[in-house]
Amino acid sequence: MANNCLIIGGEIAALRATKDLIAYGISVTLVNPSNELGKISKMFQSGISDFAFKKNVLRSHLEGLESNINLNLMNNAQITKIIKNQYPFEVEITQNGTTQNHVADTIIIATGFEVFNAEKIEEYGYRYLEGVLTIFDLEMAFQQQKIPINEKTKRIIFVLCVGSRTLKDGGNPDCSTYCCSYSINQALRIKKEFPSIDVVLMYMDIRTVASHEYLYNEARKSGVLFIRGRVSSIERAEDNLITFYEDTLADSQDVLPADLVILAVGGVPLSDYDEIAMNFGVQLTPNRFVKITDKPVYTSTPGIFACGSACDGVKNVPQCLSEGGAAAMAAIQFLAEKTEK
Amino acid sequence: MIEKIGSVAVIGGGIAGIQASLDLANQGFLVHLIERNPSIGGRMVQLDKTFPTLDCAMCILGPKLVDVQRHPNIKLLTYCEPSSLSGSIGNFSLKYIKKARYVDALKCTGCGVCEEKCPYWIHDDFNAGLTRKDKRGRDKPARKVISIPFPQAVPKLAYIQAETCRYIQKGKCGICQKNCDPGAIDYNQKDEEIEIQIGAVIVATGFDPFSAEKISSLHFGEFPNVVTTLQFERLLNASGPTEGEVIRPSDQRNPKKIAFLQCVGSRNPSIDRNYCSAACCMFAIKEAIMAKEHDPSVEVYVFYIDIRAFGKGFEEFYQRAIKEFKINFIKSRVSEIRENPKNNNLILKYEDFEGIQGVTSEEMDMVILSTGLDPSSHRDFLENCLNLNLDQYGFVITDPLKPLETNRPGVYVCGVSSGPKDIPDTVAQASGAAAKAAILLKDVRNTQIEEIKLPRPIKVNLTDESRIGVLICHCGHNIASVIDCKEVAEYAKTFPNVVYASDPMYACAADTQEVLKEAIKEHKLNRIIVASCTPRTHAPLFRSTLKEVGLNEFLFDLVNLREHVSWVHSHEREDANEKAKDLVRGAIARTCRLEPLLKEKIPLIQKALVIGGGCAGMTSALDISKAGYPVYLIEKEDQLGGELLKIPVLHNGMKGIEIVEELKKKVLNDPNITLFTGAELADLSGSVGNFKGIVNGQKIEFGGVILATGAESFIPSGYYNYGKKSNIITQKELEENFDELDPKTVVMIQCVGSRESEPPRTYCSRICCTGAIKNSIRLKERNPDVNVFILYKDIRTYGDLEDYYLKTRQLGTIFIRYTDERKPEVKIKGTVEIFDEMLGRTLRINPDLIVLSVPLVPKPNEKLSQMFKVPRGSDQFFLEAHIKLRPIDFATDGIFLAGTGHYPKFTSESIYQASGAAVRVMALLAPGYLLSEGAIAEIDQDICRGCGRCEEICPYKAIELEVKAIELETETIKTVKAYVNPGVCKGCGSCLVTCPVTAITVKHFPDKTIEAQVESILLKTEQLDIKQTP
Amino acid sequence: MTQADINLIENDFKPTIIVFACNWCSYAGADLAGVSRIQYPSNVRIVRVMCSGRVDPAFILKAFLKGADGVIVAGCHPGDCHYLEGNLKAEERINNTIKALKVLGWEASRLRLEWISASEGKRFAQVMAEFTQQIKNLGPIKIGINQR
Amino acid sequence: MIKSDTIPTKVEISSNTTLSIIRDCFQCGLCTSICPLRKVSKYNPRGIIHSSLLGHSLGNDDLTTCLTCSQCFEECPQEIDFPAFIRESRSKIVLNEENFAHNNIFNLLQIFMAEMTESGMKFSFEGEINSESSIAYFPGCVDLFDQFLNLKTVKFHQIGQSAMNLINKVGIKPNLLSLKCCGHDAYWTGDTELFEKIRKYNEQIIRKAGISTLLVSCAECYYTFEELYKLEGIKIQHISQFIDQHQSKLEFKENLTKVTYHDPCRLGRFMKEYESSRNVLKNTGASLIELANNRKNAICCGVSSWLRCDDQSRAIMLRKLEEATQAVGNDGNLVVGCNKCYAHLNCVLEDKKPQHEYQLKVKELGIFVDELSNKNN
Repeated sequence: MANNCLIIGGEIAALRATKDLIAYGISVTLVNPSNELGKISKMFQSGISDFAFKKNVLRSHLEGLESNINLNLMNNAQITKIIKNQYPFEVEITQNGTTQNHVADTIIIATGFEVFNAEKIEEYGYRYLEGVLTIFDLEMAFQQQKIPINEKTKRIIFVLCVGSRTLKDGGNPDCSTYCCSYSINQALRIKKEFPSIDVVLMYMDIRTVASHEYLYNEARKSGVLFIRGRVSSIERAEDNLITFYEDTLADSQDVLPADLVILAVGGVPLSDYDEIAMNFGVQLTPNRFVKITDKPVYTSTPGIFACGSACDGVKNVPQCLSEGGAAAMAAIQFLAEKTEK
Repeated sequence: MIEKIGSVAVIGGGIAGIQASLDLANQGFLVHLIERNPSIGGRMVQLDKTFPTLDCAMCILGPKLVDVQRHPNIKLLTYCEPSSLSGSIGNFSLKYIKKARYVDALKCTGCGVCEEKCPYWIHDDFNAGLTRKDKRGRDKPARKVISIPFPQAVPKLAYIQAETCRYIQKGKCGICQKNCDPGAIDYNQKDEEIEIQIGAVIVATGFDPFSAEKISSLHFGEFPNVVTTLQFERLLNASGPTEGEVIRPSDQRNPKKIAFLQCVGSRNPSIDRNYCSAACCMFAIKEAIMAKEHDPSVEVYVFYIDIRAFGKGFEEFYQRAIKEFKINFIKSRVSEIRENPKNNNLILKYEDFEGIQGVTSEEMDMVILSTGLDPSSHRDFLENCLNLNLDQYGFVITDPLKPLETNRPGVYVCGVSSGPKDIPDTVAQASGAAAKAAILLKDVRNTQIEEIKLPRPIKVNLTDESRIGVLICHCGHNIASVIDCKEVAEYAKTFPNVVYASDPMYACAADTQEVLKEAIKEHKLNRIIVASCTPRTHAPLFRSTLKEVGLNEFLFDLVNLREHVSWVHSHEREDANEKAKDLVRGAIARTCRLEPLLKEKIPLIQKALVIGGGCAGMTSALDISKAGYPVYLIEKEDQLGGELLKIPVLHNGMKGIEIVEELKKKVLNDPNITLFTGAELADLSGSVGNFKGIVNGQKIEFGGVILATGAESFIPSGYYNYGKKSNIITQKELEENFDELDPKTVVMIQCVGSRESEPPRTYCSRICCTGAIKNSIRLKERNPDVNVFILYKDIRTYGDLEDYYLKTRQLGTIFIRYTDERKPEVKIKGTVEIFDEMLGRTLRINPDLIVLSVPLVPKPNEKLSQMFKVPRGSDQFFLEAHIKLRPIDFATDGIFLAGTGHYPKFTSESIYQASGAAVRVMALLAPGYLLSEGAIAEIDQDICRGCGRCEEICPYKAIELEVKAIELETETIKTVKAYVNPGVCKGCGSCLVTCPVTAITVKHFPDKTIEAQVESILLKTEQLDIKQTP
Repeated sequence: MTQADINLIENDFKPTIIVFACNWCSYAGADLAGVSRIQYPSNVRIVRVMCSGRVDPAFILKAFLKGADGVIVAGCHPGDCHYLEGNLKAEERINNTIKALKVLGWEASRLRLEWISASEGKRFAQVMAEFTQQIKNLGPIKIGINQR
Repeated sequence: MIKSDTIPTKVEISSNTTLSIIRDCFQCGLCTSICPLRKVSKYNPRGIIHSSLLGHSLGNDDLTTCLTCSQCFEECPQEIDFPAFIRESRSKIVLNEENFAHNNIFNLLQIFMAEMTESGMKFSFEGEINSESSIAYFPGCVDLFDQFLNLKTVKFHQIGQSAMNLINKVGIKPNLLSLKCCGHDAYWTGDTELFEKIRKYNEQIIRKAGISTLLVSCAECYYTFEELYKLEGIKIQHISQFIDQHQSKLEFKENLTKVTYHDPCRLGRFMKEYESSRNVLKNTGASLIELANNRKNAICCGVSSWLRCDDQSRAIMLRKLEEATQAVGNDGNLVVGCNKCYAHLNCVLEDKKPQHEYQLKVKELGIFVDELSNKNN
């Protein structure tokens, strides 16, 4: 019975698909480019209100996964060569130097996205100016309880759309969907813990879709300030940072000093989508994400499915979960068709 | 107490009379300027160029003539002879005869047609009697019976010489009346006697050139090619009979060899005219240079006794004549002139010292006699009518300490009437006389003049449409003969903005002015264009008409169709008409863009500051305080007196210390004068009318400043071993210890450290010749046996100082001349060697005393020059605004100059210059406010970026830079903004062109008006949108 | 330049010449030429300015563009200037403009600076006549309004 | 406040060539905040785009203030060419003459040159030239600047002379082309008709000269000939590129001067040529210290096409001098590769002193290198 599925990726979408498939008894080979599962998803756990961020979603997915017999987990592994790009697919996988061929009846691409490297925007001075962090650095700090806030911090500015909605600096022309909610979420956490600090969010459009709107309302109620203007440059003054922007709604001053500037970095497509696309003959969207046909999760090559941030654009957590499940079901249906013949 | 009258009669319309009238009228006194000739201008107006600057006389005198003509406080009484003066100081009554001109002043437009048509000629005294050649080559008088004295005459009216007019004498001819369109000729005009009440009289009768016929050996009037300097001046002048071409009267050929004979009628005891006329040396040098400029190939000789180039800039002018223009100066007096019958050349016999010995003769094409200044023609009027005391030559006797006052209180004198002098001294004296009169009548200022009441001004704001009235003047047929005035008027009417157009016969006639006023009211005109003659003389006339009807005087433009079109294009009628239309169209475009302007009244501080407590400073301070204005007097030393303290006895016997004591007493107990001794002015700020400064820590404010910083004698170290031996001293040291010294043989050396080839002391220090002669007389009078030798280059005892020169020679002082090439030498042993060119060999004298005559050098004035931003000449003395006509003013307004700080001079000269400077301050302070020019520059504070280029370029320092902080979006920057001081700006526009960001505009002449005018002249109507672009 | 010469200028091209005359000297010189009835060609159009230092090179270029065939800037002799140094500034600017026109490869001789004093009526007429003849020889300008 | 009735019912954006440039803008405000003018004035490119899209016509002030330095286009997330939009709008209306500095004399000179049918500018420099050479050199309007900017310390003629020296030093005898002004200012102030006229003439002369490379000193000429002219087959080279190419042939005196470099907008942001000048300066042995804002972030020198030299532009110039002084101190050199920047910065240096105390020298690249390079090796 054709029941072998190759899943590429290691984040929430891949885990969801894997969980569904192995629960259905399909043996899954999970090729995870990074050294641990859920490296990026880990960043999406803490949420002030679990309403938007279901707590311990990641933990519930990782529980008992590795020990499952149907799962063949290969960390630090990549698909290095595609030998046959139709059913039954044959690929070459290398892991820690050793390569092996693998035949798979169906493939799910769930490689996720790459975090935009904020250094590419010189004007923001990331890594060069002390006090400029990304939202993920802040999340790390929260998780390791080494929050860089002390009694001297008077104001923290969140800069949105860093590396998203831009044709410049190698950014992602589309919207990265998660940064608005993510940043507001962090802003709320800071505001709750340090009410005296002035938290400002510089935005172009607040896109807290569906239930995440709650976060936006909550933030405004708790005194987070929202300024509509895109920050053009950040400079270091003696003891704080100066952000230059235009407040497009008010004819006010365009300079705002701050002690911490948090860059809401978006996601850009993984550079290796190109090989996957070429080898598997999978079409890509103009922005170089995997192209989905009119049926969700179906790629242009039959038998190959895609879900999560790999396809069509960067997604937030709920979207990744639902797409993971959908990809699993599609794979099962495909396998079922194959086994009938 | 007799009741004083606030008006003054100025007798004599020459440069002296003009200057005195203006100085008084500007202070609010009514002035009756009485001139016996048909036009004012006096001698100066006959000159072509003036020394030492070679300015054209008409260029610098013209504006003053126009100022006098249109000054509301001056009554111009030309062609009038004063007949009697009665009454006493402050309240005189003067009768004068208004000679009949036989021309109606209101109707005559000065068009000159009558002069053209008149067939009879008379002696042309304006051109100094030069004659013209008639068809058959005979010499004929050159002036018509009816004529306008000269093209720029003020008033520009014709006059008829009654004695020679056919109609008046015999009732025949009358051609001029027939040809006079405005009908201004009126043969039955009669002389009238008029009486006026005045408070003071200023005599400025001037002089006539000495009539050279009196010296028969010069054959003036007999040999045609012997002319006077005034005649030669007329030959040189571009508007003279020969249009500036120097020709010989005998055969109209250009002379190739010219000789000037100096001292004709001066320094000549045989015809009892011993005084030196002071000005003829420089006059001759100037004419020699002009002759060379006209024709560089001409050879010019000047036969002289001493070249008396003593004034400021004169010596340098004399050196230029020698070095640059190669004029031969021969120190010898021509004894006899003979004529070569074949070619009317003139053979001169004279004794030549330098060249071959003995008497030689030289054939010249032309001889010019430097006739002296002779006041005698006014003798009987001055003595009998004004009962003034005159000296034997006819000059009014004056006291050296009161050079401007006569024996009759309330009657003042200035100019050549009180002694021979040239124009700068005349102008200074005229102002001084005006000061004395102003002080006398200070309580009745502004009482005689009537304020012209102006109606409520018509409101004209920029946005409403221009409604233009155009007048195309026929000017009789001067314009109409070439231009079809009616057609041009019709053409003007075709323009949308022109709502009224007419072509009057005489736009400037009084009746047309009334018609214009009616038209303005009826058609609600807000712009006026008159196409007639030159705006320089007629614009003020039309402007006052506009003012009388309430329209702003700047909404006016005048197109010159007469001088610039009809008179110069009479043969190209069709082109001339097209040009007329172009010019009128240009004016329309310009007038559409004119804006109403107001002359701002800027309040000023009615206090004065005098720097320098010498004789000049004290005189100025006293005069100003007597005129009613508080004065601050600052003296650097600890006590007043200055250089005069160091001169025990003056040349006229007066004691220096006595003069100072008298002045000091008056200054000390004059409550109006605040004295600071041992003090200096610090950090001056502000400009004319509103100066601020600090002296001894005290803040003072003042409106006008007089610099009287004085001069001190030069220390001749390095000259003739001075300082090496005790018996080599300067004249000053001789005077200081005159009593201790009893020398047997004295050698005085002149020009020690002065008249040098390199600046700063290239000048002649004017007073050292007289100083040396004074000391020689004192030595001789004390001990007749003392031998006194004076080694000199030129003895420059000008004017009545010549008497002292005569006296010292009579006492036996020996004069030996030396030249720069062979200067005397003072050996270490003390002997003096000198080459005597008369004897042709070197003399050796061993005197027991050597006295060096050293020049005066200015007291340190570097700091003041920078503080007041007033320049210093290459001779380090202060540099006045104009050497000739404004010797006591600076280019920067509100700052004046007096005393030896201007140039070395005698005490009496310092005194009248000090009074002159005082009247300038009075004229400045009298109105209590300053009137801005109206058409001045304005800087837009937003656009200006403070680069400072306009401040650098402004000749009047009218632009000041101010540091301002400007709020910009995210930073405030320190920036500089320039702004124009309305009181000082003259509106020349140089700053506008240098401004890189076009932030400056000049009112009345902004860029857009000039560009619009040029554009509309060039583009025919259909290509043009005349209306005011937004 | 006698009377006859002026009438002899025969070829039919009629240049237009703009003269920027300073109010105190050159304009007065033009008046004197008028008073003395000295004839000169009628192609000259005089624009009165307070000082030759007031004339901006932009006026000159605009005049040429609007169709002037020749431009003269007339001012007082050095030292005579009513505003002390206006004429010296004018000399500097006009020489610069002439140099600029030469750089452009244009007939810079169509622009000229003249010193004319109040008593030089005859010289004013001479300068006008001689300049008009010089412009006649150069012919009409080949730029601006004429060319369109 | 925009009254409702003023909004035009149907704004035809896509078909309108000018508005289509700014059609993609999503009003993020980055251009306004990065614009150098925004630091010193209320200038608001985003606001201008916004009101234009609503159909309002732009006033003279809005159009003449923009320096067209393209810093906004460089950073705009939607790659909107605001300078091109400004240029197109300028060509729609006649700019008010008062906004041009120096009484608009340079614009008049351009019109003058355009009208003169048959000749370009005559240059005279010492140094050998060869009219058949395949390399041509054009210095720009240097001589005209000398006549009308009358700066005391600067002779623009020297720009051409130094370039000639350098060209001869590397052993080349250039063909000194007599072109008209390249027309950059006419193009950028919207007078496209005038620009076309000048371009036609210049192109004809360049083609007739049969050259392979056209060497220019001024960044604006380099951009204009490269981008706006149709000169296929002819390589346009800026002086910095030329020296960089012939580095080896030049020898330099021992030189310790500290130098910093200003990237002219037309050379840097427009033509993306940042490195050539830097290589040249490093090669002279001088120690090159970068300005705080350099390469693509370099701040404009303050004025473009002689428009509106006012408080704001001077504030920008002073900021540039401040940056340079902080980089190399008062005795250092600020080197620029463009005749215009050279003119503007030297002009503000000669302003009255209470304004500022900057004493550093502003030098044109060619002159700086010529002074340092000694004999031809």
